[in-house]
Amino acid sequence: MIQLIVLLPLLAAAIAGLGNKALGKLPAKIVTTGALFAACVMSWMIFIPFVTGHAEAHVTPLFTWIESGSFDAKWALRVDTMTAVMLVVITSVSSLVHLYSWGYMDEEPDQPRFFAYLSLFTFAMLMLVTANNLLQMFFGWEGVGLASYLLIGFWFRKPSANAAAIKAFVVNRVGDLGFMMGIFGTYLVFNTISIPEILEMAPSMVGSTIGFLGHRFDTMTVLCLLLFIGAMGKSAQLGLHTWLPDAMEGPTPVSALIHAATMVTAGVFMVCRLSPMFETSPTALGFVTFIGAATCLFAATIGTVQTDIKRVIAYSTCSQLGYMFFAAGVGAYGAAMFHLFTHAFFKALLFLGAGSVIHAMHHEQDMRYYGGLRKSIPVTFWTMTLGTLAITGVGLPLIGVGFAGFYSKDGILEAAFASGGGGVGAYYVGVFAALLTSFYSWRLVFLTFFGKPRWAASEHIQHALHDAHGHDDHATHGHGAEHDNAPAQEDAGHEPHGHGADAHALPTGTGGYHPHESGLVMLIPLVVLSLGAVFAGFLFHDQFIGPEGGIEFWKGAIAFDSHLMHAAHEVPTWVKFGPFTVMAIGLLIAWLAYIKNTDWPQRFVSQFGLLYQFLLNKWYFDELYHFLFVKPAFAIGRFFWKFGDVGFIDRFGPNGLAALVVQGNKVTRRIQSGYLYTYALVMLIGLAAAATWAMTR
Amino acid sequence: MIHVFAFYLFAILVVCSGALTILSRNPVHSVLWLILAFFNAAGLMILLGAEFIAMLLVIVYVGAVAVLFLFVVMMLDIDFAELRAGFVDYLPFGLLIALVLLAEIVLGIGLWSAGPIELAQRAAPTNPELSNIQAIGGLLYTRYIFLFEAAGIVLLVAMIGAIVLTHRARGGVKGQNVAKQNRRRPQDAVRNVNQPVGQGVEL
Amino acid sequence: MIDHASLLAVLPELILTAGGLVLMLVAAWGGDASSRVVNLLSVLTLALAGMALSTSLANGPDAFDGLVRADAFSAFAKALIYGAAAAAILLAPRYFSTDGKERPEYPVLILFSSIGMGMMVSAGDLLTLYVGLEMQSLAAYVLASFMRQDVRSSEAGLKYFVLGSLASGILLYGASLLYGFTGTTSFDGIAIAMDDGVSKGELFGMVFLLAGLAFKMSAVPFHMWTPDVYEGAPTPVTTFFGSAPKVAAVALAVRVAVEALGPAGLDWQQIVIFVALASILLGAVAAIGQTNIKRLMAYSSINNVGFALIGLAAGTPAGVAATMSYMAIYVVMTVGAFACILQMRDAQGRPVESIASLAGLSQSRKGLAAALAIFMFSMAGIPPLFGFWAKFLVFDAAVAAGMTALAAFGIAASVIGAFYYLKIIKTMYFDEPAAAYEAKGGAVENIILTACAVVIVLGYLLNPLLDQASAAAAASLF
Amino acid sequence: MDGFPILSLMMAVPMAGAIACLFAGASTARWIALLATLADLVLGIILWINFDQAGSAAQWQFQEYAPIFGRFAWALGIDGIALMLIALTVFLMPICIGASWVAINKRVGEYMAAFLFMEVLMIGVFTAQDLYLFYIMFEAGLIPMYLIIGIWGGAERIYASYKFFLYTLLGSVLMLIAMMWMVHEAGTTEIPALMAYNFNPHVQTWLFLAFFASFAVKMPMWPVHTWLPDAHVQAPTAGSVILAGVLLKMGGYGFIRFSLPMFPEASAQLAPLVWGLSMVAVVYTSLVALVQSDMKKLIAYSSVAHMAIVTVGLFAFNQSGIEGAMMVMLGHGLVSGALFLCVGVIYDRLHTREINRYGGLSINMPKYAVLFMLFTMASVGLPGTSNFVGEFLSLMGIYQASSWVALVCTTGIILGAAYMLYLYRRICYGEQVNADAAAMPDLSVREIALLAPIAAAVLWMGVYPESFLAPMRSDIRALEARLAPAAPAGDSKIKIGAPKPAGEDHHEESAAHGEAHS
Amino acid sequence: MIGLQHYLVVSAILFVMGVLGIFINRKNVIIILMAIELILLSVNINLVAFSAFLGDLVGQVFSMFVLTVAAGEAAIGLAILVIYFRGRGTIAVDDINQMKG
Repeated sequence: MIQLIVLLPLLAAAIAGLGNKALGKLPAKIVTTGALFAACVMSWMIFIPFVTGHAEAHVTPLFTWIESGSFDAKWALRVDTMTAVMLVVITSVSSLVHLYSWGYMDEEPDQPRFFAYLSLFTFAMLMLVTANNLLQMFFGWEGVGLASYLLIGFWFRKPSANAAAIKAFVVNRVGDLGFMMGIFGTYLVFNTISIPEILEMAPSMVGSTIGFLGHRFDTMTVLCLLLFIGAMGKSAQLGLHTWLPDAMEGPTPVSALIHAATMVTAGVFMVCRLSPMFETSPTALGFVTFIGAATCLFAATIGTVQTDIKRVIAYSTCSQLGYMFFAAGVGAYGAAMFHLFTHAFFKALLFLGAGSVIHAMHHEQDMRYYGGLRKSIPVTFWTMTLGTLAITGVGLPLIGVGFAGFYSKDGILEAAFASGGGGVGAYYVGVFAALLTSFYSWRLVFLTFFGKPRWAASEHIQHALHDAHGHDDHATHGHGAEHDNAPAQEDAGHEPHGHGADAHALPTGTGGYHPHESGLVMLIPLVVLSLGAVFAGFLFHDQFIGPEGGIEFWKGAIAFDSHLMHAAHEVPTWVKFGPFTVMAIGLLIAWLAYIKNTDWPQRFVSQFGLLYQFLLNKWYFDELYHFLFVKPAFAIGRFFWKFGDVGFIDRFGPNGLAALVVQGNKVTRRIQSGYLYTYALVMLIGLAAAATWAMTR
Repeated sequence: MIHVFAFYLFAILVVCSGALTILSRNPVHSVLWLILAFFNAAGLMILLGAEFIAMLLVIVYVGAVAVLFLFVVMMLDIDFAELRAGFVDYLPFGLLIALVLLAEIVLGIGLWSAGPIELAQRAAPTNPELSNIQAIGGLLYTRYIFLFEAAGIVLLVAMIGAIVLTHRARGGVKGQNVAKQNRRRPQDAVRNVNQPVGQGVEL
Repeated sequence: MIDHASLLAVLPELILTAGGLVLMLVAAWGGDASSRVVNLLSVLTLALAGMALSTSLANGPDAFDGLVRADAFSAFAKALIYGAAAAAILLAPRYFSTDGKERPEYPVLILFSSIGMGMMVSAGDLLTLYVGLEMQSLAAYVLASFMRQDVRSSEAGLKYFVLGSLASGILLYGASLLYGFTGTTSFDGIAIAMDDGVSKGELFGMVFLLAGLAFKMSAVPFHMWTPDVYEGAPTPVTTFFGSAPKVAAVALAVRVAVEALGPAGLDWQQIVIFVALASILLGAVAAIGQTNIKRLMAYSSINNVGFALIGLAAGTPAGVAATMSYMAIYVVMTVGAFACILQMRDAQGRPVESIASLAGLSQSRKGLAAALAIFMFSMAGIPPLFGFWAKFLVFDAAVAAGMTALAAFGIAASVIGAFYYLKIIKTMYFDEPAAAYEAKGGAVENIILTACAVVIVLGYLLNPLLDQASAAAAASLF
Repeated sequence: MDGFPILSLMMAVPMAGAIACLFAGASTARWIALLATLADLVLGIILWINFDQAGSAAQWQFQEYAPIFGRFAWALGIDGIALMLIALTVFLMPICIGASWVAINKRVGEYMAAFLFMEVLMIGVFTAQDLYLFYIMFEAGLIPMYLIIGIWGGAERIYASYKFFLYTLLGSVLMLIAMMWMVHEAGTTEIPALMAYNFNPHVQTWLFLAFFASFAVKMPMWPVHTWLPDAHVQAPTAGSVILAGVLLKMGGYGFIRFSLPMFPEASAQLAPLVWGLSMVAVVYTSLVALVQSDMKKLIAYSSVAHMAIVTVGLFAFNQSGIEGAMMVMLGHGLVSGALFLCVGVIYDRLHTREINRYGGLSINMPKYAVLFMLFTMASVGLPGTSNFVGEFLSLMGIYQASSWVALVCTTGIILGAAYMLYLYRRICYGEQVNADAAAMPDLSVREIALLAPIAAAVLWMGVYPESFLAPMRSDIRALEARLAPAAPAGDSKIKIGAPKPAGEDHHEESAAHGEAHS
Repeated sequence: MIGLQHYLVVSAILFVMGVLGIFINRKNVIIILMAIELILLSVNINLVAFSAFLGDLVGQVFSMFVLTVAAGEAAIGLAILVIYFRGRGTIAVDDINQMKG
């Protein structure tokens, strides 16, 4: 069954991709979506026994991949609780996204390609999560990277989409560098890359040291950190996060599937998968905690000021991934996985909801041109509200009933607090980030669905009105024109009124445009996902993070720390109330700023201009990287080429030698003057030289 | 004593005339200086007891080669006035090298001594019984017969070469026809005429 | 004193002499009309002489009291010389007939020159060396200025003559010193005298002698005449100069160095190394800017002599064998290349010599271009062509003799040489066609050219034979 | 197959074809060439099938010996390493002929003859068991390639052809001197015997350097790589394919066949030099590739970077490194060949290699875009494609020797992604800014027939590399054994220490913490 | 007493003078030919002197061959000179440079 789950999407992708035009849109859609739903059903069939505790982990070997000396990597499909969890997440979200895309991409001429990519991605992701060795995981890892690249660049006519695609791939490769080095190191240390064997042997390496880059370090720390760099890249953690917001250039379903629910969580998955390994290195765990917490906070701060609806959600994703990482860092792998699980549902929901909004608004993505949409697109509004409730973690702390995010996020925070040490710090950071989360999430909802319509000024809407059939053009041309600049300047481009304020500087009005609710194929996934957002936490929290249920459920697939989970349940009440409180505060502020006193943002901007700009420009990471890496790379490349290859190696090498020979030729030609006496003189010189030589003998 | 005097006389003269040979601007003078040099060299050889070679030198060089030179110099209608320009630019350098070479040769040959090995190597030791010319003749027609013949070929080659290069069938030059000449009879060519005095001849 | 054995030993020379004399008479009476006949007969004479080599070889080496040596070495060299001479004769008619200047003296002179070269390579005495050398040279001077109406030809002859005489003067001076200091003119005697130490005078003699020989081989720094003479001389004569006398001079130098100057091996080795490297380098560098193909071939010959001398520099039997093999292969390549050059004619059939005129030859004369390209690649020493093997042998000998640095330097310099050979190929193959070419070549030229090309392409199959012959030749010297 | 001279036959077939082509008309020559190369492909497949891969099998198979050359012999024979490279050669050759089917329309007979002759020599290089025979084959390749670049090349073809010829010639002549020395020292010209001969370690250094001069140029390694971009840019498409696909591999083959087994001590001693040059090459040439505006030049520079991975793999002195290097060679042979074909496809249509003259080709040439994407990704080293296997193994191998080298060389995967994707973006993505580029038709059947087999091979090699690793395994194991005594110690030595109390403490503490709150 | 060295020195001076004569002069080829004769003369003096002091006749025989050949050489040389003059109308050394490089 697992083979079918993994290979069906590949098959579908191949059929849709290679068939492409010949096959036609509808068959391609049917094949891919059908395959995915089939896989989804089978995934649940695998998952449920794990929930009920009736299934055992097992490995299905396929065939040899790479064998070299003692190095042995086989294609194999591993199914255990971790995998099962991921399987349902991936196939469920993916199949829903496939379905959703029927509607969202309806006007797209190149649909078979899109669906092929989606299915290809799903295949790669499934390979990743079913990997029994690090190399196969890396295969999936890179495979999803490829799919991500292809999907971000799906609208390949848009320069910004291409730039974002390349950026995503290259930044991911930076992480992959670490991952690969990690695999090399792991193989060197353990002489195997089979995950179970590594995990088994890892504790025996505690305390050993290894030479790395000329210094000696703790073996396990080196390995874990190297691997974690890979995770950072894939999961867009601080430093390697810059690709994720740009990845929003891809079609929205892609953002939902890849850049929210599945691929970006691969890093978390990897850390959890290798948790026994990470457990052996406190330093590495500390680092994971720190990065997670830092990302969590950092991304949340940026999310508060973004105006592009997808970017807000993107930063939100980034931030939520931070949560998962610090959960892993403090040892609460179950909580990390749980958050991963719930987050997949509500974040996919939010993205798809956003997509629905964008769809309705003719590809306008700037929230400043939204407003008052709740009446036009009610289903979207309600499902997104549910999603927002889930992400902000609304729930009742004492009774322990709430939306999905409530269970998972609170679980993380409590576990962090319970773990003590750095975890306590992480707890405070997490709580503050939760405040921000609440604020920006509600800000999104308020800006989009409440207030008065402001879309009259939107170019997209203008286009739609003036150009009746121009819808599919918008997908490519209209947007492309605006996004011509490098991502860094993009937001500036979105500020037609110059002073960089928030939404309320814009004139209100519909401009005569009336948004419509999306079709059923788009709404069904929203509804299904909102069910997940509402119930996933409630249903599964005991299995994922329950001290006893967890042991039962995980069966050693992760280093489940029952004690910690116990401790997490026993934290002081104020700790438990913390997240709830800040959620409420965030909601309040958002309500005040965007519903009650709409001039607050304006005032905030003028009050804290610098801070605002700092956040708006995403802490200037892009500029920094551009300055540090991109520009120098081109400059150095040009330098090497012009001054190294051409100016030095060629000039003094082959060309220099050739010039020398030509010079020599000029000399010999001058000596060969044609005059007898010159020739005689040369002979005489030769004779005299020989005689002199003879004298000295 | 007379030997020493004669040596220095010949030596100085041969060197000086040699120098003048190459320094003279007029090639005719050069040839004459060359002839003087040959004569003095022949003198040196007589001092050494090589009479045959000395005579040969005079006969072959003075008699044949030098005269040939003179002949060519005269034959080529050269404007000597035009040739009166100086020496090559790098004369000092050339002179220097030549002097260095000379010094080295002199130093090198100064070390000569007739050792037992050299004498043992001799292929044709001088026989006091025979005169120089006899001894050379004896050698030349026995041991060196092959080379002697070869030298003949060399001269033949020189001859062929000179002819091949310079011979040209001139237009307007009457060639000899031996057969025709032999066939010629007096009656065809000669006519007896009793010519009266005071009248012009009528042919 | 004259025994039959001695006469048999010089049988090839006798045949050539007799042939030369008879043919001279034929030429004298037959006039220019007899050219073709004389040509054929002289080739026949050369062939006869070549066959006589085996007879001469059978009689033991020494003849005429050691003045002449008829050993395997001389036989090897003579075979090459006669072959090259025959080729030079065969290639000539079409060239000379173009301007109606075909003359029977040409083959006769080549025959006499061949006698001289034969004497050179079988010399066992300084006298034989000198007479043979002069016989060859005098004929060569005449041949160089054979096109007497052509100013360039006579200038070539004049330059060749003046410098050649200077060189033989130097050589003679050296010979006289050697004679004086060793008391003998025989090679063996000189070697015996040198056995217990080389005196300054002997060293001087050796230096002067080698300088004179270097001139004949056109090795740097006594090479200055080569380009001018090669360019000025009629092309068949250049073919001859590029092949036979070169073999003779190299073979003579090898014999003198090994037989007479053997005990001074360490001394002349240094000279030879220097001369070899200088020749390789100068030949290569100076050739690059040339526009006249004959001039280029002149530099190429300087370059090649440098390589051949590397074998001599090694000073071992293997080295000598390599040098001789090198010369053998070199002769084939040179004759082939000149056969191609002789076919360089414009549409009216007039000979052309500029490299630029070869442009696009590969399109108008496929076969000719391919053959010339084969010779050029071969001369550059690019495998799989046989020219590579020539270089291989000499460098292998040098390496075997422990002169790795010499070999490395020499072979690196050969890359510079490759440059100008490539230039010709580039002109023929890469450039667009220039002026029209004569549509077809002469039959004889084509045959020679094809034969050479086949040897160069399939030469490796001759390896066992060549190895054996050259090894025997070398063994007879040591 | 006992006694049947299949290797000679594999060389005779294209040789006969070459001679026939010289005298044939254009279209006949094309067919002769195609048939000859296909026949060789069939022979290659037969060879592979009959090759005994078992670990117990003799190392050298299909041996032939004929002492017809006097000092050296016509000695042929292959091991698994050679087999793979021969397979690569015979696989690429029909594709090259196909790629020239239309593009070459002047002097077709000579062109095909040059290619077939090239094939003879390439097979000869990989099968030669005699040192001198190897050298002759190795060097002879210069001639047809010189002509191919010079006659059928681009505008700057003459400079490029000279540079190619003289550069590589200079590199290899020094090797010849070293070979002579070795033969005199060891008294044999047989490669298998020389591979087992132990040269004096002091001399080995010199010998190694002499061989290095040749192979480094051929590879090419930085800083002697500059002939490659020029040669590639100017060569006709098929010339680039064969140059990148097979000729560069001769350098790697040389290292693996000569440098490593014959001079193990010197190899170990000078490995840091190789590493250093390779590290520079990876970073340097990748950055240079990034700023190229000429497609072929870009791919050429990327070849330099990839070949640097080969050298580090080879000089990792362990099995995975060497196997990886071999796999990179095979993979790169396919992928760079395919990329050059891809360039050729659009060059044939628009006659420019300027990247900027293209753009948005995905719109009008979707099939092309798909295949080009595949090869781009393979070049980038995406898992599942041929190059990944090799790169991964090489880098893993070198990591065991030096983590620094591994780190620096692994940056190649980042830079490689950057320049290849940047290239792809400029050619296939974006708007169709050039009308003429936009009007180009998609791949013809012939072009698909050329690219599809490579695509299949690339994927096969990526997913099931075992087919390619298995034949080489025992040979490389033997090589590793030969190298083992000299192999440099890695810098990653693990020291097993007593478990750190601190680590334990942390656990206890957190547990205790938990307890305290429960 | 006059020893061998005296003769050798004279010969050496003549030799060097002959060599000098070849390249010192830029106007007249005939003088160059004469310089060559000087060189041969010096060689003859050398040979004869050695012959005398070694008491060996080979030197004189050698000298005789040198004389013979020198005569032939002179003939050829002058013949070439004559045809050159015919072609160019000059025998100035300075003008003999049609071919160079």
